Order: sequence, then C-alpha cells, then structure tokens
Amino acid sequence: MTFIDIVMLVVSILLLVIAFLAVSEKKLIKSVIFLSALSMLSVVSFVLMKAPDVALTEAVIGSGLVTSLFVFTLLSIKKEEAK
Amino acid sequence: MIQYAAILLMMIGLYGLLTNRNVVKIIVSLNILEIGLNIFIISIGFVYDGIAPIITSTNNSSALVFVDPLPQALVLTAIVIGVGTTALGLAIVKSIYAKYKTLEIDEVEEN
Amino acid sequence: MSAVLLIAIPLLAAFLSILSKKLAPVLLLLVAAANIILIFFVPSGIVVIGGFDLPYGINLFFDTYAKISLIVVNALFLVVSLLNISEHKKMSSILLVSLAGLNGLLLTGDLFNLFVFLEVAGIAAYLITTTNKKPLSTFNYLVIGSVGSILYLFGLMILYGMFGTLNLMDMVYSIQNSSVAYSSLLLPFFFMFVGLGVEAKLLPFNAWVKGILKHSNTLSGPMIASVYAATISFVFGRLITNLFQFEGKLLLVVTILLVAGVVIGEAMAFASTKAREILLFSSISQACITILLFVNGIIIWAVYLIIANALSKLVLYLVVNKAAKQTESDDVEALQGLFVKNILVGIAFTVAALSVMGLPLFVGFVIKLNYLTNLVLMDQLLVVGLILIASLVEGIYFVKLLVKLWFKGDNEIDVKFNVSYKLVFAVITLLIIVFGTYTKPLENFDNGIDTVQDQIEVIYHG
Amino acid sequence: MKKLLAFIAVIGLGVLIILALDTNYQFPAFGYAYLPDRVSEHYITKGSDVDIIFGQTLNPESGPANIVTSIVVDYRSFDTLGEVTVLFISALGVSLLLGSAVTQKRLELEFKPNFMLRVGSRALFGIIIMTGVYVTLHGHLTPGGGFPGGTMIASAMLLLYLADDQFRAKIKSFKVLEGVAGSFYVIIGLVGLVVGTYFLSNFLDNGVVGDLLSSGIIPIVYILIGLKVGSEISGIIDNFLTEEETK
Repeated sequence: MTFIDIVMLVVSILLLVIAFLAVSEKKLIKSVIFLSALSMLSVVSFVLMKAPDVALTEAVIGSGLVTSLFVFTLLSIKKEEAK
Repeated sequence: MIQYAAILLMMIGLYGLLTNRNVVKIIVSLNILEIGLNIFIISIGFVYDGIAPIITSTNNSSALVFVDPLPQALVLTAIVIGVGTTALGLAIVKSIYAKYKTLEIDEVEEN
Repeated sequence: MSAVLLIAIPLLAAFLSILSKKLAPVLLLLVAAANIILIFFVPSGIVVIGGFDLPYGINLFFDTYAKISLIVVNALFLVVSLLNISEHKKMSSILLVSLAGLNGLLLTGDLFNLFVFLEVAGIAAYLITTTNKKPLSTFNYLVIGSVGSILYLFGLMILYGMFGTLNLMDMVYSIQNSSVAYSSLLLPFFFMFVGLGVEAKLLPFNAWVKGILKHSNTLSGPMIASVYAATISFVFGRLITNLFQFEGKLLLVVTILLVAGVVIGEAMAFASTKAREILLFSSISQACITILLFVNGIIIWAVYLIIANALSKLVLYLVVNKAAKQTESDDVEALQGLFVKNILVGIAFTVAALSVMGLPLFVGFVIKLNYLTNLVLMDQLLVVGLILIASLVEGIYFVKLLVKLWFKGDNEIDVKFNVSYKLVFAVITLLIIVFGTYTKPLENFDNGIDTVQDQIEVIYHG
Repeated sequence: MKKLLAFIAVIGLGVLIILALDTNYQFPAFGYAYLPDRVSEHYITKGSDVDIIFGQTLNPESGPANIVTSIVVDYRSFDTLGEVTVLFISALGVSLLLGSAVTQKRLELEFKPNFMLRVGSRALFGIIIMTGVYVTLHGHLTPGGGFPGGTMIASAMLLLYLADDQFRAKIKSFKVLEGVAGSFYVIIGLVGLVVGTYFLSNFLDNGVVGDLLSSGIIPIVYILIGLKVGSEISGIIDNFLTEEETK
C-alpha cells in the first residue's frame, strides 16, 4: 500500500461519513454545511485523481456558489418565518 | 478505493431521497447523488502514475502517460448542469414556502 | 441545409428573445414554423459537428425515422404554442429552448449529447409546469426527472468504461463485435432503461405524472402529455431498437413490467372519477404499449401508435383543460353536458377517444389490429390477451365518460372554445378518420425506417 | 425502522453494483484504465502520429495545450453549447419564479456589515475579478476556463451584495450581456458552418501549442462563456437576494 492509497482510503471514509451526516442531520443549516464540506472533500479526491480542471470548477461552483444559494434560501425562509 | 466510495456515496444520496420528507434536504440528497456520480466518472479514467492531461513546459510531450481526459470533460458539463438544477430547485423551494408556509412535504396538500 | 440548423436556430432565437420581450412570442412562432419547412430540405445522413469524424466528435443522424419524428413533434409543438402564446407570453424564451432540446433529442447520435439535451428539454419542461401554480408537483417532477437523468448517465458511464466510446453507432458496433458476456451488459442497460423510463412514464417510475397532469392547463397538459411524451417515446424507441438487447430472463422481466403497466394504468383510469386523471392513466398505459412494441421489434406500428396517440391526446387534453379552467373543476360530474352546446368539439373529442380505444373507422383501429396481429405471429398470446382485456376496460370507462359529457346534467355549463381551437380539432379529426379508412399511405413505410444498422455497415465495412 | 430498511436496501444495492463491476472483466479496475482502447487516445495525440511538443508543434488538429479544454470547447463543443443553454434556462426560470414582481427590493441581512467587511470587500473585488479574467483567458493553457472564471466574476458581485445590504447590480444590462454573448456563441458556430462546412468548426489558425494566442476560436468562445456565465450567475444571486416589495 503506497502513500497515495492511504490518502485515498482516508478521503473515501471521510466522504461517506460526511455524506451520512448530511442526510441524517435534522437541522437544515447544518446539513447544508455538511454538503459544502462534502463538496470540498470531493475537490480533494479530484486532485488525487489528477483532474485539476474539475477540481477548480467544483471548488468554485459546487462548493462556493451552491452553498451560498442554499444559505440565501434558508435565510429568506427564516426571515419569512419570523414575520 | 475511491470508486467504491463513489458508488456508496450515490447510494447514500438515494437513501436520503427515499427517507427525507423535507424539500431542502431532498435537494441536499440530490446534490450528494450528483457528487457521487461525478467522482465515479472521474475514477473511470484514473490511471496510476498518469499525469494530469495538460501539456505544459515541464510535461511537454503527448507521449507521456496521461489520465483519461474525456471523463473530466464530461464531469465539467455534469457539474454545471447540476448547478442549474439546484438553483431552479431552490427557487421552487422558495415558492413552495411562499405558498404553503412549510417545507415538509407531508404538511402540503395539493389536490 | 444542415440538420444542425434545426437546433441552432431555436437556440439563437432563445438567446435573442431575452433582449426584447415584445418580439419574443413572434420569434417563437416564426422559428417553430420555419423549422417545419426546414425539415423537408434536410438531406438524410450523418451530420458532423466541429469537423471531427465519428466517433471523436459529436454527430447528428438524420434518417426517415428522425424525419417522421421531427415532423410530428415540431408540428404538434407549433400547434400547442400557437394556441397558448397569448396567455403565456413570458414562456416564449423557455418554449424556444425546449424546442431546441426536443429537436436535439431526436437528432443526436451521441449518447452523452443525449443526456445534455435530456436535461435541456427536462428543465424546460419543469418550467412549463410552473404555469400550473402547483409548486410541489413541479418540485417532484424536478427531483424525479433529475434522478432519472443521473441514473441514465451512470449507466452510460459504465458502458464508456467498458467500450471506451460515447457515440451511438460506435457503441453498437463495439458491443456487437466484442466477446463480452451478456450478463455484464445488464447493469448499464438497466440503469439507462430506468433513467429513460422515468421520462417515458413507465411503471414504477411515474410518480411525478399524476401531480403534473392533474393540475395541467392548456399549455402544460398538451405539452407534457403529447409533445414530450411523443419525443421521449421516439428516443426510447431508437435506443431499444439499436442499443439495448433484451434476451432470456431480462426480456421476460421487461415484458411483465410493461404489461403490468398497461393493465394497472387502465384499472386506475377505470377507478377514477376525474376527467384529467382518466386521461393521464390512459396515457401511462399507452406509453407502456408503445415501449412493448419497440421491445418486440414492431417499430413501424409503434411509430404510428405514438403519432396517433399524440394527436388524440392533444385534442383530449385541450378540451378537458379548457373546460376545467372555466368550470374550475374537472370532476366528470361537474363537466356533465359539456358537449350539448359545443357539438363540433364534442365530435372531435369523441373521435379522438374512440381512436384511442381502437374502434373501426378510426386510425387507432388500424394500428391496434396490425400490432396485435404482429404480436400473435410472434406467439405472444398471453400479452395479446392482456392487452385485449385492458382495451375492454378502457372502452368501458371512455364510453362512460363520453355518455356523461354528451348528456345534460343538473347544471348548465357553457364553455367557449376559440375558432383556432375548433380549427385544430377539425384538422385532427379529419386526419384520424382519413387514415382510419384509407390506409394505403401507412403501408409506404416498414420497419426499415430506422437505418442505424445500415449506416454502421457503411461506416465499418465500406 | 422504515429508515433502517431503506438503508439496508440501498447499501445492498450498492454492494451489488460493486460486485457486478468487479466481476465484469471488460470494465477496468480502478487505476488501470487502458487509454489506447478508448477514443481519448485520439484527444491526447490530437490525431497525429508525431508527438505533440509544447511550444513547438504548429497547427495541430486541435490547439489547446490543456487537453480537457480541447475536448470541452473543440471536439465536444456541441455539448458545451447545450450546457450553456441549461444554465441559461435555469437562470431564466429562477428569475421567472422569484423576480417576476414589478418592484423588487433587497432582502435585508440580519447582520450589519462592519467597517472591515465593507473596505475589505472593495479591495478584494478587483483581485477576484482579475483572477476570474485570468482563469477565463488561460483556459486553453491551464486548468480553468469560462465556467469557473465566470463564476469567480459573479462571486465578486456576491461580495458586493454581502458588504452592502442596499446594493443592487444593474440586472437589465446583465440580461443584455447574457443574450448577446449567447447569440455570439451560436453565430460563431454558424460562421463555422459557412466557412468551414461544419457547425462550430474551428475556422481560425490553431497556432503553436502552448502560446497564449493560439487555438483559434477557443479563447474567444471561452471569453463569451465567461461573460455569459458571469452575468447569468450574478442574475441568479440577485434573484435570491431580493424580495417582493411590500408596502
């Protein structure tokens, strides 16, 4: 087992754990944050698999933009709730 | 290694879709399904000792061993399509909330 | 004239249409009409895009099958948008994109490109259903539709890992010429079948249909039930005929699923008391019959069935949705006596319904007779029997529906249909009756309209 | 209980898929993809028998030194056109669903942006835009391209929205930019049809692999995509951060 194998194993396990946390978490905002972390971890796995283009795109679009859209949605729903 | 994790990740996304009844969490699960699929696609093209498919001044010849570039190009497309669906889904979530004042599917009755 | 213009012009118009809100509806109608004319000037064959030959670049494939499907889909699309554009001016850009997506689906010869167009057409469809003002059912459609395309892509990627190509013809050729065990193909085929099955309303993947069609209006109802359904069936037919191979146990499982879809669809329609529900369950069972015919290789009658169904469903949904909008209910009881004052509309509705049932004099009968004969010749007696029973059930509920709609109920209802509606109804009624009695033109084509296999011969063996 | 059953069912399905792929000898094991069996080999060698050398090879079949870019914007450019369309129609749909009211006002944020955030965001704004433009322009040489570049430009907009809860960009002009950029993409394709007989064909010289000014129409297409994606995503962000004016 080489070093890269061990890193891949760790990333794989983390991916699964965080994904499970994201689907089973009750609070919406925490679930969204777990999704963002999952997306960041997938960026790591893309880098490990020598896909810099995909890693850059996923980091900017998947992790940054999607998370902010989720947060804005929750924000406006929370504001409406308070009314 | 990562390939197996990707398939299981897709399955966790599917599990989330089957068990969650909250619209936001359904979109979260859909995103997990997409991320799993993207990792799976990249893993099909991975080659041990391959280098990233960019010809640069140091890796300067097409005779070197590269990883498969085609799955990477496909995933770029898939990521952007996923963002489009997610944005539209969240917009629909907002209009569901505006109409029914809830995010739980079971509390909405559309007849 | 290149076939790519059928996709490029609607796209260009869509991008331009957001610059001017006033011109957008005009642009939509112009482009939709121009497309129909254009189809007749496109030469058949492979259209290379970007100058890279198959399998390296993307190519479009235009043959008789594509031509028939394009004419049908574009004509129906033009009719539906013509009837609705004044009410839904905001949807013009979206309709333009959806036209490009539908044409792309029908033309593309690349399996990944098919996925992209599936998403383009799909997102356009989700947006068209937002006019129903039932966001939760649109949400369900979006989620289930996205899962469907994700599963399709998953299956396609397994195939790519195995054969290293994405082109339809190259893929078919590689599969035919490899020593791969049939069992290894099951997994990718299963996922691709399920993914497309979601869009094609096959049982058990059709959970989205009910919410969408039950609350549909004169735009979303005919669009989803007629135009989109026809497109997806054509695409599915192309893939079933050429790519998927059903053998042995898998063939049995698929046949059982499809026949169950037919029977359950008709049973649900029988149990329902709402006009739109009856129609939507009936269209589920019709979709299953179409796919069943493709699976058995009866291509030409499946194509005719798709066309006849699309025409009939267009009339049925237009009538019911228009009436339901004015009476604010689609209970059969509430619509009682609808045709007392609208005799022409009533005749059109009756003809369309009788054609779906497959009574003589109408085109549905000719098609049903022919595909049933074909199935009998293939010794599929059990399947034929079940379809006949299902048809009987279908006959009963349609006659019940027609009787209610023709005879006056307790309260008077008065629904106004525009001249444009009546014109469309008259043309479709004539088509159904003419082709039902004069069947000679139907015999011009046979199962050879799909020429993918011939083209593969030309490419790989000179 | 129901959840446990679902969990067991999906994990069982996953294990089944993994086993099926493992016993499928045609499907390569992880890390052992064999490229000469796939169409990708053609993309790497750019269809030539001679090796492509960085900085030397003149006018190959497809210009970019970044092979992924050469697939995305050259070999499979039609997919990218579809992808742009998906983003276009999503942005259109979001504005139809959220921004259809005549008067829109900014959603008030719950926190007041402090001094640091306001000054810092102005300083960062230029840098982020610059990075976005760089990533877009060098898409054919380094990782990146129009999609991440355009999103970076839009994220600079997002920063302005967060730093000032009264700020609104000129969405009208973004719409114009979006429509024009998209139309130009299709028009470039049509010019290719007229000049080079194929839709979206590269009708300019490819130049030397690795030069900034190389690869014919690809940098132009990527700039158009960058502008389009940037304006579309800015529009989506604006729609999510505004609400109907209530009087």
